Amino acid sequence: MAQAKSIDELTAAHKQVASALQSKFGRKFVESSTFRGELTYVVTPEDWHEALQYCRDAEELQFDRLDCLCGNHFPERAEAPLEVIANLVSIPYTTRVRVKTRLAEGQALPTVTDLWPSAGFDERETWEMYGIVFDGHPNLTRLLTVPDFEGFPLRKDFPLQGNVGGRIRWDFKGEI
Amino acid sequence: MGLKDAIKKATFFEILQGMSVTGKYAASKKVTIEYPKEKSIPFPRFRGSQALITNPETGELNCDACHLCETICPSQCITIESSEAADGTKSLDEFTIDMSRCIFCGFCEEVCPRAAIVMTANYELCTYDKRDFILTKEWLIANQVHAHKELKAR
Amino acid sequence: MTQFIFLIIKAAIIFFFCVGLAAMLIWGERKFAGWMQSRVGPNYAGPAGVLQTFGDLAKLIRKEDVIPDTVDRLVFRMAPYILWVPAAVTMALIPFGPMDARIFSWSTDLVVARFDAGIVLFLAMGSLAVYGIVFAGWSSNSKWSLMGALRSGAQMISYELSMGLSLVGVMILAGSMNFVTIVDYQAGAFWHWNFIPQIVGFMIFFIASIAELNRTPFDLPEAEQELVAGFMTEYTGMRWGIFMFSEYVNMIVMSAIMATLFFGGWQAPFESWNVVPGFVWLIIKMMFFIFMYMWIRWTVPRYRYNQLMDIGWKVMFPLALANLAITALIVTVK
Amino acid sequence: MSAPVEEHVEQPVSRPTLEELKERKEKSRQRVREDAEVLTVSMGPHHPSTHGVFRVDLDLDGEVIVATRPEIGNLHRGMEKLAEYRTYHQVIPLTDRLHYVASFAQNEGFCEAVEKLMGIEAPPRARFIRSMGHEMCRIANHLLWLGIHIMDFGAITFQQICFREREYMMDLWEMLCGARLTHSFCRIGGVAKDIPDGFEEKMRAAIETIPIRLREYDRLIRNNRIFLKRAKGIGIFTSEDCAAWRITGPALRAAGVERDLRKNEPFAAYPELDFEVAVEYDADVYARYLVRMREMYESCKIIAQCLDRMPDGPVLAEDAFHVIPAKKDVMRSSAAMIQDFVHVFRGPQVPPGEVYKAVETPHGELAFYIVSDGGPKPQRLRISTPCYYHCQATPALFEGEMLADIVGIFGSVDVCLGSCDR
Repeated sequence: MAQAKSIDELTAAHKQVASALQSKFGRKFVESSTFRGELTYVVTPEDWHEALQYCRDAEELQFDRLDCLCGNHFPERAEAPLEVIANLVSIPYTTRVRVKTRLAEGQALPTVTDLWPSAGFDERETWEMYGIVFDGHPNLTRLLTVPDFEGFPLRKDFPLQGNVGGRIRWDFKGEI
Repeated sequence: MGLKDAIKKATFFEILQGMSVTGKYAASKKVTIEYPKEKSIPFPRFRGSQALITNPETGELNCDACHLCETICPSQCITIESSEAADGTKSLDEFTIDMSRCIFCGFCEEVCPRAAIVMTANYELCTYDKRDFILTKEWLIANQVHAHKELKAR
Repeated sequence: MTQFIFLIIKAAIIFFFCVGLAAMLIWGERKFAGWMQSRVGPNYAGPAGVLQTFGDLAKLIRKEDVIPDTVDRLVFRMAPYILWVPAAVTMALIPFGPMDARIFSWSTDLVVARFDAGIVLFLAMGSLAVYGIVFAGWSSNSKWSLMGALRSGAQMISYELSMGLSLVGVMILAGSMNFVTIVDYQAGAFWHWNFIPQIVGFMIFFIASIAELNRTPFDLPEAEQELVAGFMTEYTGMRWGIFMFSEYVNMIVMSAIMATLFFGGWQAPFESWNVVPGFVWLIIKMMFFIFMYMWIRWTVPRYRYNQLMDIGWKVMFPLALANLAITALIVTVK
Repeated sequence: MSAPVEEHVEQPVSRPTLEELKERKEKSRQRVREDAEVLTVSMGPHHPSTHGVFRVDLDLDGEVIVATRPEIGNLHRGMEKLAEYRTYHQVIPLTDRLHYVASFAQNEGFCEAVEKLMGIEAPPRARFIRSMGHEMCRIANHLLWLGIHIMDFGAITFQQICFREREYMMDLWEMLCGARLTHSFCRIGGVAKDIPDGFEEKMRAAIETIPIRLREYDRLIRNNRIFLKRAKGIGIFTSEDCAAWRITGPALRAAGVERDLRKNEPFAAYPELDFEVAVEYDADVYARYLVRMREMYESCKIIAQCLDRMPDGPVLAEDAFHVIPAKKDVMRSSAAMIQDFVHVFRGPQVPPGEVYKAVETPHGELAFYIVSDGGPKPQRLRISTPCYYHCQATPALFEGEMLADIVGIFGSVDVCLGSCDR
């Protein structure tokens, strides 16, 4: 099991990231963990935009690219079943960090499209798949499914098979 | 731009160079094969349609109806019906593969502990009727003539 | 009266020659393209696939002729014919043998129309052909088709000009606009042909003719990759077939004009080779240019719209003018 | 004229600064007139140059693009939802269907991510086979890309002859794993099969032929004045834009950023291989073309190294808890057979946790975000594909360019809609 220990270890660059983030946000982090050499921080929805902006702009972090923004659904967590996860990449330092926030049903989250334009599709997809509303998003509409799809397909209570949502109305005449 | 470049430009040098390449290909040997007349021979690992293998000596199916292939199949195209004799030995009643669902990943062959189901070299699977895509046990047993040589030896 | 009968016969021969050759060229181009792409090309219909065009023809005629609801029906139906009739008319100007040739006991000119303003008629007919494309694009009532038509119009205007100017050099040398006179001027061996003094004019004419024919690298009105076949997007069945066909008729005409004006027409490269009939030499020269058109088409990419305009106005037009001025100067000094 | 192998003369590399590039970009984009009469056309989903079923609404002023609205999802198959109902092993064929031109690269990305989650490592021979397969995918993908890209500019023959060379790789894949496109060759903890007999000779013949053919392509297109005119100075996308829109892969390297996950976050056998990262500095379509051409030469070298340095040994890790044993072991030993049954009916034992693993696929950085709750199936699998973001960047890429150029620009970032829509 010696091998398993070493793969959880942080690299030097990531240690620096961890200390920088801890010193700035230390108390505001709801939770922080490392697993397989990856840093994960959980922030409150109120701190979401601020934390990501700091990650992008801070001189010693420079997470200049949003690699992936996605949602997740934990039905067993009653008070905050939804989660939004942002994976950031720093091209100059080649480091990665993961920032999460937990949301209650129906709780809105500020958009980060003003920081990274690439968050546009990601947030649209997160909205369509989980029903998480992003405040200030320029065009929060269905992206991958048909425009009149009903339900949020990636939630755990949405069945894999069957005819619940996504029926196709042939008389549909939306704006094209 | 030097004189050399100017001459090259005026004489369409690089376009003529390109035309020499296409012209060379026009004169060289063609690489295509005319499919219905001649057929490509698949390599020995080719994953074509499945076959059920029988024991050449006894003529019995290798299959034990263990349902491994049915379980691993990512597109759930295999259906197995088995029955149990009085002494507990299982036998295969019906073995169906829905070819319109099969994605030829080869997992069924890979997990099979008896080499009972194999992927063959048979790649000509077009039909005019959707119902022909449901491959029955008999079809699959007959299909073992297409099985790769090295598998037949095993 | 005999002359009239001869005229009818000659016209019929020229017409069917054009149609037949175009049919062969469709097969030829596909075969040649196949070879260049390391494949065999059409080879099922007939020996080596020569009957491929006729197979296509049978298929196209049997196909349903779809006319979309919103098109301008009259113009939509007219457009394919407008495209290829002018081209066929131009073919009448091409001399394919000596004048006053003796056939048994009669004597006739081996040209359909011995027309004094031949080059002008050719240019006029060339400009008419673009109406076919513009009509097709406009009447289709589709944005992509319309863009193809617009491009075609703009392209025609900018290339017709340098094309006409490049021919003026030939006119000055021969002192005539009659195709027959121009061919006679080039009599003798191949060093008397016009392409030697008029090499610049020939290059300009060749490039402009590619643009006139809408072939790669100037096939902007069609541009499969951008406009999805442009002006003929909405056409189906035989109407589409006529567009395809007229492209090849146009190609035959252009190559015939080029052979006549710059390469001595029906004359053999050496005088002693004149035992071979004139039309054979003409066909050989035409086939060479058609072959070049095909070869270029299957080798090079396509220009962009504004680059095409740049080349037309900033390179070809001044060059054609300069060529004209120099030719005029030399002829005057002589 | 028999195979004149001539080294093309390397032009002196100019390295424009970011400011210069921005200025060039500003200059190359045409400004839209105030009183522009806008014509809206719908390009796609069945437009031949959208490389799949991408749809984009274009507002045109004449031939200049005023605004674009990309629409994706015509090929959406709900892969992330499907993955939540499958064991980790069964997800592998799904990843084939992402970018079906380079399936093995996706297989490998997923398996690397799962291995990272499980904390296991593939044996060295398997890692070399993975690197080799990855480069085979890169060659196949870039050849396809090259043909289609030049065809976008109008030269049709090129596509056919690129397909001819791609056939080498297709044949080799068929020999190696039995499929030509959807390989499903990678396994958690290794690869499915060892290299067959006769493979190495064929492979060496292929990687000797392909560079010769690439030089022939150079003669055919590289200096062609029309191609240069069409490709140089259009679609300029600086490194800043690339970061903002998450443009990765060759398009990022063409903007002068030396970021290649094969070097930066090595996976498979890349730490043990010597290769150069192809970087260009002009950030235009031509620079992307050059990057991909150079990558193909590099790939041939990497494959040769892999064949030379490949160690002996097993191709699947021997790990009873995580790895489905190889077929021949199952036939031979009862322990392996039990392991086989357990894995098929129950699935592997995975620790709870979450990992994010990115690999450098031929078209960009592909990342898998896997959340595990300790069960045999992923709780959440997010596939962060490069094409998804490349499609998203179309407004920034297209605006101010001309209609004829956007097919070339869209092709130059290499988009596959299977990967985009998932």
